[in-house]
Amino acid sequence: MRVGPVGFRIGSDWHAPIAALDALYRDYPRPEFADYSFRLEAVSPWRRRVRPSVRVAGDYWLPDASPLPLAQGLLAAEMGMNLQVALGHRRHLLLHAAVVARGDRAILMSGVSGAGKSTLALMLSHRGWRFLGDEFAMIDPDTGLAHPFPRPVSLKNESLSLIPEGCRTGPLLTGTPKGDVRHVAPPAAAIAAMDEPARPALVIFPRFGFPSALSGLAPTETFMRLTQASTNYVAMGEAGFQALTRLRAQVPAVALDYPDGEAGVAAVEALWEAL
Amino acid sequence: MAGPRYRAAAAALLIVEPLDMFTAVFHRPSGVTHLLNEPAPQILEALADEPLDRDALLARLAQNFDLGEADGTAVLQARLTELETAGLVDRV
Amino acid sequence: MDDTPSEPGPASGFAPEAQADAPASSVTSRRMLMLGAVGASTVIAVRPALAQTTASVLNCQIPVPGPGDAGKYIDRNGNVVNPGPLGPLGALFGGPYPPPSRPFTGEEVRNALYNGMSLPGTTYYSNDAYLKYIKKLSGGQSGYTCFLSIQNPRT
Amino acid sequence: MSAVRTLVALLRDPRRARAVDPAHWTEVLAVARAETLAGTLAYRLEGLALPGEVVGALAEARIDAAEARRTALWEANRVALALRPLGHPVILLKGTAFVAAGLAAGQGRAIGDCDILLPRPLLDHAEKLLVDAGWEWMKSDPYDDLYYRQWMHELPPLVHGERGRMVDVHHTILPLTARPTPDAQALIGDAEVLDGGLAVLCHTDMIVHAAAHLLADGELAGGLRNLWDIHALIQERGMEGLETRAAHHGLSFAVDRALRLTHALYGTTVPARWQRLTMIDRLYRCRMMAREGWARERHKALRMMFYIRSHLIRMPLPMLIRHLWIKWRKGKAATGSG
Repeated sequence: MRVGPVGFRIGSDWHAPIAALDALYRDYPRPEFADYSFRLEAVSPWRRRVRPSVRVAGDYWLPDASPLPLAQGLLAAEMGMNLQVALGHRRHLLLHAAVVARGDRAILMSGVSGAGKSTLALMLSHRGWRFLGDEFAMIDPDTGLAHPFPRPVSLKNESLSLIPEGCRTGPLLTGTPKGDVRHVAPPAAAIAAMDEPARPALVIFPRFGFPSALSGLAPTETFMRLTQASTNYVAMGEAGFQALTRLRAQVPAVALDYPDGEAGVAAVEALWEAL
Repeated sequence: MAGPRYRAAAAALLIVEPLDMFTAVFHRPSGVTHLLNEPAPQILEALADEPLDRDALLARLAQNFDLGEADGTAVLQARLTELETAGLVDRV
Repeated sequence: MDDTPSEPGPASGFAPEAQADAPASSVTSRRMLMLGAVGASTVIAVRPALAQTTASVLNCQIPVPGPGDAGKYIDRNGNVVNPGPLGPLGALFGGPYPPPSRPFTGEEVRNALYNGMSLPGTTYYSNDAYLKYIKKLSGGQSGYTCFLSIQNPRT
Repeated sequence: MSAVRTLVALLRDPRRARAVDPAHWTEVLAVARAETLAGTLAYRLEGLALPGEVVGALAEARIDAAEARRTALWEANRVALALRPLGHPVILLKGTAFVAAGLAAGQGRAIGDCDILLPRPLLDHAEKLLVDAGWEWMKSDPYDDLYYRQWMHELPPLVHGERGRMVDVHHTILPLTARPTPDAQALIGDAEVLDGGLAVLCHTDMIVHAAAHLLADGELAGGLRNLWDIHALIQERGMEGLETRAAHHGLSFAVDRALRLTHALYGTTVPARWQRLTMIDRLYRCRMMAREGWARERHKALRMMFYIRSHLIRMPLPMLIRHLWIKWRKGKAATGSG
């Protein structure tokens, strides 16, 4: 299947994870060519049936990764996709960030897992914003544009109650290493527009669960935060440096603390109005 | 004599992006990005045109900047070692 | 303050194109130049953000000790040692501590290192010993990639 | 046609690329990555009119290869700087040597550790210099350490504390336990000096080393890549004097087999006597091409055979048994605790 500029070929020792993927990714194209291949495999032959346990094996993989139970096969597949892109993708500078856009101008919200970027992006996408992705911002080193990579949003634990009505969701996965997880397919319009890039206009480093606060960032701090948010900055070499310094120099960046989703959405929209 | 003479990596090997009090430098031969703080960028600038030994470098810096009262020899040596380890200066 | 924080300009650096006119302006101002201290560092390499190499880092494992040292114990300083004369009972008497029953996950180690939680199944002392072991991991050792990946400066 | 066959065919003749359909490209790419030949393939196919997605994926492989080259050259530069007090050029081996000497074999090549060759009497000093310059030992196990020092042709691997790159310091090109004993003095004496305190083996020694590496020192994992090195070296600079040199190092059997295989797989230009495969050669070819379209390895029994063989080559049988016994006990202890 293809998401934005990246095609995946996913194989499995079992039928269930593939069926779950097929359902969740119903609206995505199924090209013949895939950039990356990976498989969800049993840790050993007998673990196909007895307490089946899934590991990711493919073009790129981590030796230290620990296996997941088969019931969490969908999560393993999502991780597999992240892994291929994080370790293999070189055509764009990757930033760990959620991206939403109005028209052809985009906001990058960069933060670690738990910073609330997925939730913010999902909420914004139901308020008229175009959803470009909640995992990686893909910055084209030649143009500086952000390319959509709109995978399903993975919501965790307390965010689960925020899933809007009428969304296509994956099964509720309980007891995963990240707690309870459910994947929510992005709006169909976001998938339909996944080949249309947008120009970054604002970079936000959000932090969820703190009293509302907004602060500007010194150039060095923005620069460092962006390098730390990038999974392939070093591997991209000079192109990575150029893309990142351009983004730093041309796009304003702020750190935003917010106590809850509503406040976060309001703050992001206020920042946008003030641009 | 103040030991070996040092020179900065050729300008063509560096991409320099001044940020604020720090300067980001991409070093092409290694592919490493360095964040430089004062006085590293100034040392590189002083060593860009001709190689200098440590004492000559100190004199050059004192021409352009107010270095304060203390004897800077040992500290300057530490800076040069640091820059040499990073590959941003080398000995002639 | 003679620094202009945001806009890169010829005054602040040694950008090649600035060389023609920069020295003149710096001579006139003769600004103060701090050479720093001997032990301090003014050149910092930007490292790969291993924390971000994958969204599944928290799912990686750190075996204590590594597979090459299976059956060995960990002393209070985090070194890999042979079991003490008391065997597993050493855990009650200041070590060495028997290895944990399973590898720790990245998330457990991160919580222990940065959030003040104990590693599962440990006492105050064995927790400390295991963490010391983990902090000493170096390249090539099992779990090192995982350990690196949780070194995230951001909170 | 299986993906691995297509990969070999494309390396041999890039013009066949236009006949490959998109789904098969996916497999070919997966296999090329698994065989660390993606960069090489990408350079071979550069400029051909191919489907846009495939061009993109190949461009990606070239970016990776360019970074690998940069990193390898810089590491060699740092090693040479650290070892400057030795007063002896640092002889680069394998991938780093190919890129440092600007050879076609280095085009797109994946490069791992920095392998270097030094005269044996300098090894202790070299180790000290490297450790002073920030390299650290990574083997903590005393048995492994002793094994390296006593029997292998290298120091225990050293990793640079900051850059995380590994340097392997060799004093010859095969373990001392192996039966052929190449003439290390000749390897070092005839090396070609480059700038910056570096050197590379002379052309024929490079081929001999690549053949030894392919056949005598490994279990043939990554065999296609190692064989490609030989092909590229010969296509670029011929094989004059190779036979004599191989005989001098006692490695004629390895070089002969490598020549037969590289001709059979990649169509290397070799004289007629190397243009026919023996029965055993065919097993080798089968082992090298044992990968399916998901890049998983096939032919378990055959692979196991080559694994055992690889150890037999490296050390005499009694020693091998001792070695495997110690390794097995350690492995068992590890699974027992896990």
